[in-house]
Amino acid sequence: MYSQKVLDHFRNPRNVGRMDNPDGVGKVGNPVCGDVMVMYLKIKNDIIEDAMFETFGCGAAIATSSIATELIKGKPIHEAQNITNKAVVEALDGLPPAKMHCSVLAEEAVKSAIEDYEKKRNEGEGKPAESA
Amino acid sequence: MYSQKVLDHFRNPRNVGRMDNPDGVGKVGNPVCGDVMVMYLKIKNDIIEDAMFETFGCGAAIATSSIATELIKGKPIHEAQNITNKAVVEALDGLPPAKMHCSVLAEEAVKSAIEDYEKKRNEGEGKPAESA
Amino acid sequence: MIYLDHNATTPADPRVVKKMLPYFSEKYGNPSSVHSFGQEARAAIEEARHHIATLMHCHEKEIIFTSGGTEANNLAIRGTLEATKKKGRHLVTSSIEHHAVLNVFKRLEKEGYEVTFLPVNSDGRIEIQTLAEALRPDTVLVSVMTANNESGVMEPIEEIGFLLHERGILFHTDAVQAVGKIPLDCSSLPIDLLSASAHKFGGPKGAGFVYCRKNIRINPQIVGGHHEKGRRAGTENVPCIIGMGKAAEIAHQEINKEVFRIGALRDKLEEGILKSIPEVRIVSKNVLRLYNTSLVLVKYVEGEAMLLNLDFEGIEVSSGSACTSGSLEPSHVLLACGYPHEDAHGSIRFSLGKTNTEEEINTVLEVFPRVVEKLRKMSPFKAQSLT
Amino acid sequence: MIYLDHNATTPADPRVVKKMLPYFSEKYGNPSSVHSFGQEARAAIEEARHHIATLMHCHEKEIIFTSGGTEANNLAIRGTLEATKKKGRHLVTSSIEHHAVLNVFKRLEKEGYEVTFLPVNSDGRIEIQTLAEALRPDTVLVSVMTANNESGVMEPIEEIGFLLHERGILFHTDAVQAVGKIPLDCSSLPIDLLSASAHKFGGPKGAGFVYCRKNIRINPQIVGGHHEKGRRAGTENVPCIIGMGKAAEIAHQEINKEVFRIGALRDKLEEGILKSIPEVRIVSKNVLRLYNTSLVLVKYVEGEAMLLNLDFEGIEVSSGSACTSGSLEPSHVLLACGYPHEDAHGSIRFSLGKTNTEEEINTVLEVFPRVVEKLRKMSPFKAQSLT
Ligand SMILES: Cc1ncc(COP(=O)(O)O)c(C=O)c1O
Ligand SMILES: Cc1ncc(COP(=O)(O)O)c(C=O)c1O
Repeated sequence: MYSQKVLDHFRNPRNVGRMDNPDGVGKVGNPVCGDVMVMYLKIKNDIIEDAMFETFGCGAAIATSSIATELIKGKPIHEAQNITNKAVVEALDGLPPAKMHCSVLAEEAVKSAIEDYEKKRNEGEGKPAESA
Repeated sequence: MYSQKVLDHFRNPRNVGRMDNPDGVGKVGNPVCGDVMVMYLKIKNDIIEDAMFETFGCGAAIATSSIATELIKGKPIHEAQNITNKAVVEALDGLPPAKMHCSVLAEEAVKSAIEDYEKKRNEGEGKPAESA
Repeated sequence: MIYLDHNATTPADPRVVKKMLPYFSEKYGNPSSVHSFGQEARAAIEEARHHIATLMHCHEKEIIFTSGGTEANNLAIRGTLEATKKKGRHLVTSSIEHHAVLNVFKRLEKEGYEVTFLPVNSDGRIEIQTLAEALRPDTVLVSVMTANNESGVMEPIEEIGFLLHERGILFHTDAVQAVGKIPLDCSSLPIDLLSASAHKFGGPKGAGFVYCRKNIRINPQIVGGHHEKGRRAGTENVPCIIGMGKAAEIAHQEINKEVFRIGALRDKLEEGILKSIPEVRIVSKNVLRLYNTSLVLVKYVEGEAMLLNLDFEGIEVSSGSACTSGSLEPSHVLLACGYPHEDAHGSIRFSLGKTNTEEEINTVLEVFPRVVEKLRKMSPFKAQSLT
Repeated sequence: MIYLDHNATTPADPRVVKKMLPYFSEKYGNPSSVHSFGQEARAAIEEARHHIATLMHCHEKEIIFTSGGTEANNLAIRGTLEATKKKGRHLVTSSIEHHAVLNVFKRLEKEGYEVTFLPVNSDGRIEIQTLAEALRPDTVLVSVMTANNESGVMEPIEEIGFLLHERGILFHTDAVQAVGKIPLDCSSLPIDLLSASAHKFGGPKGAGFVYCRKNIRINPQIVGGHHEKGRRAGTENVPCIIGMGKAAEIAHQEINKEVFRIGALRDKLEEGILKSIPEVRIVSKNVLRLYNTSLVLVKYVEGEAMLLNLDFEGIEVSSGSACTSGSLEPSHVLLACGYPHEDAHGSIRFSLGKTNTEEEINTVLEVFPRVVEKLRKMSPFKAQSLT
């Protein structure tokens, strides 16, 4: 059912855990549907220096979260922002049709975390430091 | 499917063949239906001295013909006339439901042969010998 | 490997396979053949029918062979509806049936029947009062399973049957998870139709049966030759039917031996889990359940993720029902019992069988808490934080 | 024993049984189970599907597993009729189909379809012209068998298919007697649906398949879980499917080897019979037939009586079709070919297979004339006297 790559990322997920003081956080999904992903980013000079995740979900949900952090680490945010679920699926050597939505969730988690970072930065730029 | 008794009578049918100068002959069934029985009787003093048969038909048709000749040999005709298909079936330790009609055919063959004998006798009694 | 997925399928008992083996390449006759070689196969499947009738306390003629439990359910329900003289367009089933029953009723609904899908209480049981209220003058058939495949909960089929028979309504029960595991006596149970599947009780995949009470008319769903007295066409699966017969014979002799041993192992497993893992619960723990089944809800983690991690450690279990895999829906059984979606996603089913040992249970009790801990560490939800 | 009843059923090839064996008690996982143990069984049945697709020159997705040929016919015909968008109430089949097709159409007739049962010519073949004239604007589906089980006669399925495809009519062929015996190439044949059965070509009883051309919609006839991509529910019969796959692999490799050897034996048998027994005839002798089948009509004696006598001598054959046993009707195939009832009652079918040897044929040629002579002595009909 799952490729070796999926099983590997599920079994030994990379970059798992909650990040202290992240620069951006994206939370997507919903426990009713059975998948929740939280993506944490550390960003310096528009480069993603570190990425971590926490996921409640099936094997595919955990594997896509893991591979997504790998894919974006070290990348400029404008590149990471263009991550597609297709790229996630390819990096995992495929996903079963019923699990494709997990790759979409991973894409959304990355985008939402970057958005959060940009929102915070804009707020930080536009307002005096003490209001942050 | 068939009892040992049926198979035995089918394999080694008793009294098979055409009889020379029978006193009564009964022919029942019809090749279209797949079964034809001819029963030949030799009768002396109203006792069935000999019975023979020729049958075109399935295993059950041949076995019922054979057992029927056995059942009536040595019997007075008024007894043989009361032969039932049930008696034939019992004597064979049963028949499959789809083959029950063969036992009816055997009963009819016996009755028809006796009828033929009686008809001939009546004709013989009522008319001068030379007209026979 | 520690196999704890016996409700999905069981290994065929070696005695079963031994009995089947000559019928593939040696005594391979077609039971419909008139010659003695065919009749030898015929005699063997009739012997199998005898063993099944003995297990079920019914007459041989009341047993119709099928290719499995799903086909048995389809035949029992559709076949009698087509044949019954009582006209009526209302049917009743429960909302926790296996898909092999649920989808038959959904199809019938499309064809114009009205179907009531009965709710269950929080224990997962049909309440007689609820059923009684659902019945209508035009109700023709009710189907309620004997034991649920996910939770193991036993439904009150005896009470249900008596109620229905008073009203002249046909009663079918999907006993796929019960036959061979618990004694069922069709001569005294108020059941008209019952479905079973060989591979759930030590027989091979590819054979099942419908018990159809004498005088209940049933139309074949697969038509063709005059097999099974015109109730199911197709060359009989001789080896698998013989295997099912042997499995029935073994079950009949050994049912009582296994109940207590397996039940004790299951209880040990449940106690161990409750003791070592916080925030878990056993579904319908205090209700009459199959002695081999344990459905565990683990908070903050998802079922498949637990299943796969256990699989990595050589422990085979199921999350919800194996037969619904590929579906993203959480178990319809848990939802019907009133569990919220988020809890229903976190279910793991352990189902034990004959070959399981205490040692295996000890291993599971060592591994499972570790797996849950690992996954909870990855989870964005922590104790008391799930909303 | 000399087994000459291969059209009724064949022994499972020992290589087939060997391949199946581990899947009963060792690799017994449920292919729907998510764990690796279940996925191992899944991979094995997908490998079997691959072998079947290779044999049939089609795509794996076009193969739907069933429990046998009868179920395959039911699914192919009813399933597509339920799903097709082209509305129409007229169907066509032949009058020499197996009961597993005929009775599906009789059932459909009862449900409101109009069915034309096409006559065949005296050779037992459908004439294209007859078919063309039977077609109507509202004809939705035609089913004509690839090869007849009693006589071995091959129907002109290629011409039929081209005619039907021109008119957009679905074409199903019951290829139960052809698959594995002769090469069939679904990629070039104008066939939409085809049925097959494992036990007719060296596989086990209990498995069959429908080939369902891509883009042809088909409704499941057995509903339940989402097996076979929603086209046939029920836990897969893993060992039997694997066995069928192996039988397909063997057939694919060895078909060419066997055709000539078996064909020569069959021809020798026929020549010998014609030479040694007066007043016999071979049905459709000079028509394209399966190389393994010989249907012999013997005057003045009945088929079952010959069959049983041959059985006593250890020779297993069939009279008419094994699957209609229990019926008193003479073969509907012979009647359709125009033979009178009395001749049709006297039929014996020899059907050869891989394991048959020349020595066996010699024995038959020694025994069979004796059997006929014995029965003719008992018969009230003598040469030229049957009316
Ligand atoms: C309760 C129940 N009914 C029906 C079935 C279907 O039986 P089968 O797998 O033999 O088709 C199953 C198991 O899959 C089951 O657990
Ligand atoms: C032409 C034909 N179609 C269908 C069938 C039925 O196949 P099965 O016996 O696998 O149900 C048979 C054999 O019995 C057959 O010869």
